[in-house]
Amino acid sequence: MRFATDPFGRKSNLPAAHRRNSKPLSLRVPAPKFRPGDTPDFSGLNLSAPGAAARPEIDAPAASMRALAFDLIRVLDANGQAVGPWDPRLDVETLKRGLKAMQLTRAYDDRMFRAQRQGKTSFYMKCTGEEAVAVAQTLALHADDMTFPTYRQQGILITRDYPLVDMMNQIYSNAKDPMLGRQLPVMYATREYGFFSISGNLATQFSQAVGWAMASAYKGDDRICAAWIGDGSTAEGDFHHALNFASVYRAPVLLNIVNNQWAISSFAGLSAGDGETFAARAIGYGLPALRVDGNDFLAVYAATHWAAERARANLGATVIELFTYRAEGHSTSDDPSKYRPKDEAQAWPLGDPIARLAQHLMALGTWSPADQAALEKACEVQVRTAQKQAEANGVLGSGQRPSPASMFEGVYKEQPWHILRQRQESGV
Amino acid sequence: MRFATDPFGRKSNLPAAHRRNSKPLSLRVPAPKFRPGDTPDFSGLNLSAPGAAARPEIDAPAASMRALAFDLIRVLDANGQAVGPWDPRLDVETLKRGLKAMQLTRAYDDRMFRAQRQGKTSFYMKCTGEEAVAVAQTLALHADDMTFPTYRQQGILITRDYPLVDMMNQIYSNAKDPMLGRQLPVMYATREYGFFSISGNLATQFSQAVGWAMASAYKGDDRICAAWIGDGSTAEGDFHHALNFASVYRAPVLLNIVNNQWAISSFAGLSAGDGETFAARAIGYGLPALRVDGNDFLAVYAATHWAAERARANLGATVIELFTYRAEGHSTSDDPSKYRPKDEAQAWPLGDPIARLAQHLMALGTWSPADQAALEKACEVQVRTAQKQAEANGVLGSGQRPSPASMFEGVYKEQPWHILRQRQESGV
Amino acid sequence: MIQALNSALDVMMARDPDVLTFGEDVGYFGGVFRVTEGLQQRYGATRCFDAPISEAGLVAAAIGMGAYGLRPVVEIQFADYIYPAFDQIVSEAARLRYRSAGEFTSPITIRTPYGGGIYGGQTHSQSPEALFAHVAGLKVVIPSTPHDAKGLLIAAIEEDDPVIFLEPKRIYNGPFDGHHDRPIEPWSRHPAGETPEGYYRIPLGQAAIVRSGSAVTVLAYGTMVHVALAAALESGIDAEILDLRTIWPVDIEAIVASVKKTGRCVIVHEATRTSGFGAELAALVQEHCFYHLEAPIARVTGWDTPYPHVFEWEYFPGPARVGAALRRVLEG
Amino acid sequence: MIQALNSALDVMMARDPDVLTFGEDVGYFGGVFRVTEGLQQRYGATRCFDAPISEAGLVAAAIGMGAYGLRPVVEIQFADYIYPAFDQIVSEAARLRYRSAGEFTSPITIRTPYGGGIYGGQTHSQSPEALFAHVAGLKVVIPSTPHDAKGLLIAAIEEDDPVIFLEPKRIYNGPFDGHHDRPIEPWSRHPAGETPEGYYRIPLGQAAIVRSGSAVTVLAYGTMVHVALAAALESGIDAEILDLRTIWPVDIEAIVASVKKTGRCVIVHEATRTSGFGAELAALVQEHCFYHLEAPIARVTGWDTPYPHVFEWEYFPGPARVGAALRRVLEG
Ligand SMILES: Cc1ncc(C[n+]2csc(CCOP(=O)(O)OP(=O)(O)O)c2C)c(N)n1
Ligand SMILES: Cc1ncc(C[n+]2csc(CCOP(=O)(O)OP(=O)(O)O)c2C)c(N)n1
Ligand SMILES: [Mg+2]
Ligand SMILES: [Mg+2]
Repeated sequence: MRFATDPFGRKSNLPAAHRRNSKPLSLRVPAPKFRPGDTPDFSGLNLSAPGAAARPEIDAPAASMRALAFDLIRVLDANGQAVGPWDPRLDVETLKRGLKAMQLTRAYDDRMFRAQRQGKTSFYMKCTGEEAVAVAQTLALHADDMTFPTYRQQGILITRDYPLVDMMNQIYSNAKDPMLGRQLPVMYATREYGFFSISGNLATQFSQAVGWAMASAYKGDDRICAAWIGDGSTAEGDFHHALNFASVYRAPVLLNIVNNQWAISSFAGLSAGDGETFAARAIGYGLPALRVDGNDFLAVYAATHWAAERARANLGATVIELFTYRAEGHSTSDDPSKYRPKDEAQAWPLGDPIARLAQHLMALGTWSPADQAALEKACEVQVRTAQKQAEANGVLGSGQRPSPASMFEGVYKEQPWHILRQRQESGV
Repeated sequence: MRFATDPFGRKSNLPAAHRRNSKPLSLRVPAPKFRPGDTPDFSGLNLSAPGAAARPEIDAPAASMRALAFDLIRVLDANGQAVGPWDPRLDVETLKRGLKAMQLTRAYDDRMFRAQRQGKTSFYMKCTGEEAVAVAQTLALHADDMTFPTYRQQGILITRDYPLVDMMNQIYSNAKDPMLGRQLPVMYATREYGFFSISGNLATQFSQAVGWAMASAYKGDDRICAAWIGDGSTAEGDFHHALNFASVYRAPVLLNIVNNQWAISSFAGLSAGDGETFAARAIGYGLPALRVDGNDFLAVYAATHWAAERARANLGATVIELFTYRAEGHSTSDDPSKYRPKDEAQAWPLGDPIARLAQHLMALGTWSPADQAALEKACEVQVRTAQKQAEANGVLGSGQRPSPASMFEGVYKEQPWHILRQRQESGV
Repeated sequence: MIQALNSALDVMMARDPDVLTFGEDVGYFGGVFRVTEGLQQRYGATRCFDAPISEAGLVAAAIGMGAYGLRPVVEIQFADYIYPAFDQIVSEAARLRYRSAGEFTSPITIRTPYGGGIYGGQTHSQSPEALFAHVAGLKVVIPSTPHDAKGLLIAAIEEDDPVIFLEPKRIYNGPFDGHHDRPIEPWSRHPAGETPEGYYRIPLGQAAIVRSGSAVTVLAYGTMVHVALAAALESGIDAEILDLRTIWPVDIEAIVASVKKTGRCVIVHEATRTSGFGAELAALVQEHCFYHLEAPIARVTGWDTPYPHVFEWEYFPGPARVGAALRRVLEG
Repeated sequence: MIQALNSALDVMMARDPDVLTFGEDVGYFGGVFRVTEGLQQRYGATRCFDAPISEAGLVAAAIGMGAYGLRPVVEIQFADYIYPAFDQIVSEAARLRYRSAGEFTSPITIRTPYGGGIYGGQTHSQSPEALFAHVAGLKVVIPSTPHDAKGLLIAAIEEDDPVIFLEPKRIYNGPFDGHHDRPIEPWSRHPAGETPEGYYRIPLGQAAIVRSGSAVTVLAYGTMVHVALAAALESGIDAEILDLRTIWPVDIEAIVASVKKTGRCVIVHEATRTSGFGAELAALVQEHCFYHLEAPIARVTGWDTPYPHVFEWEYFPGPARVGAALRRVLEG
C-alpha cells in the first residue's frame, strides 16, 4: 500500500481514474456592488411584492415555513395601502403613536448628533432610516417584556416613554447621568423599562437574552424577551450560541437581526455568506424565520407580534431579519462617503419608514401633510425642551458630573479594601 | 402617551385589541429518547432509501440543492449492492484498500485501548463504528491535501501509511514519541502527512482549516483541505466562524461534521437544535450540504469526492454531515452504560462500516468470509508487531522518554532567557 | 471534595429556588467529575441540566439568567476550556454592575476544575487564576479542603457578584502533597475532610493560617497548600502557611501580618510563573512589608511552558522545590 | 505612528509575498485608524481585505494561514475586542509549536490599538497586555514612537512565533505626556517621530533607555513612556527611564542593570493594577535586585475599575501621579 505519484510528482493515494489536473485555486474576496463614484442601482434586488408572503399559524412547525426566510414580508404597497395576510389591522391610535415615536426618535438623534459636533459630548450614534425597527417592535411587545438592544434601538426607550432628559443626561455624562458618567454615550440601561445594559462588545447580548428568556420560562413567568443584533455582528460566535440555545431550550425570545446592510465600512456580504439572507440562518437550528421589510412599520409590527404570540404560547424562539438601510454614518466618528456612494440612501428602494407610515395614514384619510409638519415641529420642540433641561445638569467637560469618588463604587456590590485604598490614593 | 395597565396590573403599551392573557411559560430541557434500561428503537428514524438522494453537478448553485441537507446519501443497500447516482464506481483495489485501512484502524484502537487498561498509557480514544469516515474520506482526497482532524480521525494517518509505530510512540509518550512526550495520547501531528496538530480544545481546528484553505487559494496552490468536527462540538463559536469564513471567501475546504450522536454523555439534540439535521446548518451560509450515511463507505467516498472536486474547481466549500454512531465509550475515562442503553450500538440500523464494505465485496464476488478472517488476523499481527517495536522505546512511566530538558524547548523558536533560567532552576 | 461541592449545591438548591446549575454533561450524567450527581433526580431537569458544548453560550445564558434575578451556577468542564467564554466573563459578567450603574448585576458562579497532577496533558491541567484576578469585578475563589470547598461554594453562590470558583481537581478525592509515588490518601483521613451537614458559609476574602510558624511565610492555595505543608514538615523549617482561599480580593491583612512577623516569604502556585498570581502577591508583599523583608520573596511555580504530559512531575512544583525555596529564602 | 505602522506593512508586503493583512474594515476603508490605508490599492484585495466581525474567526484564519506557511498580520479593531479570540490566541497560536513538537507553527502578528486617553469609555480604552504576558508562547510588543513602531512591527512580522502587537492609540498622532489640557503635539516635532524609509528592524526583547538618571528607575511602555518623561522633567528628579518596548520576553538585563544602579524603582502602566504586568515587573525586580533596593517598588497604574468615560483624567496615570510616586520612592 504505497502512495502513487500524481501528475505533479507528488504522492497521491487517489485512484488513477479519479485523479485530475486541477487548475490553480484563487482566493475570492467579496466586495459591495457600489463604491464612491458609482451610481447605486438596486433594481436587481429581488423583493417580494407587498402582501405576497404567506402568513402561517403561530403553531406551524418551523420546517413548514422555510420559504419565509427567503421571501420578504411587506404590508404597505406603493400607494400606502396595507395589503395581504400580514396586515396587523392596527387602530389609528396605535399607528399615530408609532409615527410619533419614530419622529421623536429622529428628532432626538438629530439633536444629539449636533450636540456631539458642538463638543458637548464625545460620541453619538443615530438610527436614521431604521426607526421602524425599534418602535414597531416595542409596540408589538408588552411593556414589561424584556429587551436586549444594540446601540441602534434608542427607539425602544422613546416608545416606552423613558424620559428624554435622562437619555440626554447619559449622552452628556453629566451630574444626573443615570450611568454615573461611567459609560460612553448611548450605552443606556434601565431595569424599570426593561432595557438591558448596552454593551460595547458586539453580539454578547444576543445569547444573554436567551438566558433571560430561559429564566423567565424556568420561573413560569409570562414575560418574553427580545434581542437585537446588527448584520455585521452576526459573524460573532455569540450569534450562533444564541440560536442554538434558543432552539435547544425552546426559549421565549425574539432574535432580531437588523440588516441595515453596513457594518461601519463593511458590507453585509461579509457576514451573510454567499448571497444568502440572514433569516436563512434560522433554518439550520429548526427555528422559524421571518424576513421583513424593516422600513414598513406594519410589516415589522405584524412579524413581531406573530413571533411574540408564538413565544408566549411556549412554542419558542423566532428569528426575524429586518431588512433596512443605514441611512447615515455608523457613528459621529464615521464618514460613509469614504466607502459607499453618497446618494445610496436615497436610492434605497424601500424608502423611509416615517414617510411610509405617514403616507399610509394619509391614505387612510386621517393624516395630512400639515399634520406631519406639525408633528415634526412638536417633536423638535419636545427634544429642545428636554435638551435645555439636560444641559442644565451639565455637558461633557463642563465639570458638572457625578462625584469622582463614584468612579470607585459599583465594581463590586461592596467596595473591597484595594479599591478603597486606590480611592484614597487618588485623593478624590 | 401613557402606559395602559394590562390584566396583570402591569403597565403595558400593547393596544387593547392585541393584549392577551398568557399562560405561564415553562422551560423545555430536551433529553435523548433512550436511557439505561430502555430498549433502543430506531424504527422511527427517517432514513432515505439507498440510491434515493439526487446527485447534482458540482457546479450547481447551493440554493438548488437544499434538499440534500435533509436527505441521506446512501449507496449500499441491504444486500451490499451499490445503487443510485452516488455510486462512486470504485475499482476493487480501492475498495480493498479501504477495507484494510478500516480494519487496521479497528485493530489499532483495540490494542491501544487495552494498553491503557494495562497501565501503559494514561488515556486513549477509539473511533469504533466510525472508521469509514476517516478512511473513505482520506481515500477520496489527494495525499497532499491537508487535513484538520479531531481525535477521532486516526484513520487518516493509517490510510496515509503513517507508521503505526510512531502513532504508538505518541500514545506511550516514550523516548521516540514524535510529540516529545508533551501531549496527551492521540494528539498526533505531522506536517509530512498533511495532518494538523489535534487540539484538546474542541472545534478550534474547524476555522483554522478555512484559513489554511484561504492560504492555498491565495497562493494559487491546488491543494485543498478538509476539517472534521464532532456533533457536540458544532455548538462552539468556531463552527460558525468556519462556515461564515468559508462562505465569504469561497475557501476550498470540506467541512465535515461527524454526527456520531453522542458528545460524552450528551445527545446530539443539544447541539442540533429542534430536530434539525447538522447538514441544514449550511443552508444559512449559502453553502451546499451533503448528509451522508457515515457507515456506508461508498457513500462517504462519493460525497467527499464530489465536494473535493467542487473545491478544486474553485467553487468553494461543502458541508458534509456524516451520520454515524459512536459504538464505544467516549474515551478510556468514560462509561457509556451510565447514560445510554448498553445495546444501543447493536440496535443502530445503519450497521457497521467494515461489515458493510466486506458484504459489498462479497456481493461483488471478490471477497469471502475467509478473506475477511485473514484480513482481521493480518491487521492484528501488524498491530502487535508495531506494538512490540513501540514498547521497546518505552511506555508511560517506564522512564524511557524524551529528555526532560526538552520540556523547556519549543515554547518559542529560540529559548528566551527566562525559560533557560527555569531549566537551570529545575536541575534537568 | 466532590461530595462537599455536591452538598453545597444541594443545600443551596434546596434553600433557594432561584439557584440552578447547568453545564456540559452535568445533568443526567452528573458531571464528568460527578460534582452534580443526583441533582437532576432531586430537583428536576429544569434545575440541573446539560448544556451544549459552548462555554461562551452557557456563561452568556447564566448572565441573562442573573439579569433576570436567578443565581445560576455553571460548570466549565475543565478550566482549560474557559477561554471560549472569556469575553462573556471579562467584558460582560465582570463589568455589568459597574457599566449599568447597578441596574443589572451578575450574581453568577462559574465552577471549574483546574490544575495538574492527573496526567491530563496541556489541556486538562491549566491554572488560569491570574487571568481572572486581573479583571476588575470578578472574585476568584480556590478551596483546598472539602470543608472549605462547601462553605466557600455556598458563599460564592450567595454573592451578588460573579465568582470564578476554581476547584483543584488533583485533590478532589484526597489531599495530595506532591508525593506522587506514595499511596493515595483519602479525604476521610484528613481533619478538614469532614463536612458539616446542611448550610454553612466561609466568607470570601479570608485566608486561613493552616500552619503557624515564625521563620518564613508561605502563601499558597488549592493543592499547593498541601504541598507547602509537606515541604515545611520535611524541611523542618518553621514556616507559617497561609491558605489564601479567596485569590481576589485577597486577605491582605493576614498576609501582611504574617510576613511582618516572619520577614520572609515564599509564594507557591502551579500556574506558569510569568505574570502569574504570584507576581501580584510578590508585588503586594514588597509594597506592604518592604522594611520587614530580610530576603527576596521567592516564587515556586509551574514553568513557563504548556503542561507537558510525560514531565508531569518535573513540571509540578512539588515539596522538593518548595523546600529548596524555603531554604533559599532563609539563607537569603 | 499611523504612517510608520503603515510603512512597516508596506515594506513587508513588498518584500514578502507571504505577508498579507486583514481585519474588520482594514480593506477598502484602510482601517478605522487608517493603519492599512492604501494597502488594498497597492497589493490587491487578496492581500489586504476586510474580515467579518469575528475576532475568533479571523485569528483562527490567520493560524491556518500560518500553518500553511504565510505570515498573516491581523488587526483587532480595538484591544477591548480581542477577548472573543482569546481561546484561539491562548490555546492555539501560543501553543501550536510546542504541542506539535515543531510540526506546525504560528508566525502570525496580531496588531491592535490599546489604551485610553481618547474618551473611549470602557470598551475603547483597555490595556490587556498582562493577560498575554502570562501565556507561554506569546511575545508581546508595545512601541512608544513611530521610529520604534515601524522597526518593531517589521521584526514582529518576521518572527516565527506569534506576536501580540499593542499600539498605544493615544499616541497614534503625536506624543502625549498626560497633559490633556495642553495643545496637542504632532509627531513631526518629536525626534523619534521621524521614520527611516524602507526596511529596518528593532529586535524584539530589547528595552531602550530613553532618559539616563541615577536617582530612580522608571519602567514604562507605550504612552506611559512620555508621561514618565514629563514627570521626571517636572519633578526635577534624576530618573532613569526605560522603555521596555517588548513586554515579554522582557529585557531583564537592562532592568536589573538600571535598578542596581539607582536602587529604586517605579513601574508605570495604564492597565488595572491587580495582576497587571507591573506585578511581574515588581516581582522580577525584587527577585533580582533585592539587596540593592532602598525603597519599596511603586506601581502607578490605572485603577482597578473599568475605564470610566467622564473620569478619563482621574483614571489615567498622568504625570502628577507618576511624580508623586517618584518622590515617594525617593523618600522611601
Ligand atoms: C467584539 C467587537 N468587535 C468589533 C467592534 C467594533 N465595532 C463597533 S460597531 C461595528 C459594526 C457593527 O455593525 P452591525 O453589527 O452591522 O451593526 P450596525 O452598526 O450596522 O447597527 C464594529 C465592527 C465592537 N464594538 N465589538
Ligand atoms: C472547548 C472544550 N470544551 C469541552 C471539552 C471537553 N470535551 C472533550 S470531548 C467532548 C465531547 C465532544 O463531542 P463531539 O464533538 O460530539 O465529538 P465525539 O467525541 O463524539 O467524537 C467534550 C465535551 C473540550 N475538550 N474542549
Ligand atoms: Mg449593520
Ligand atoms: Mg459526537
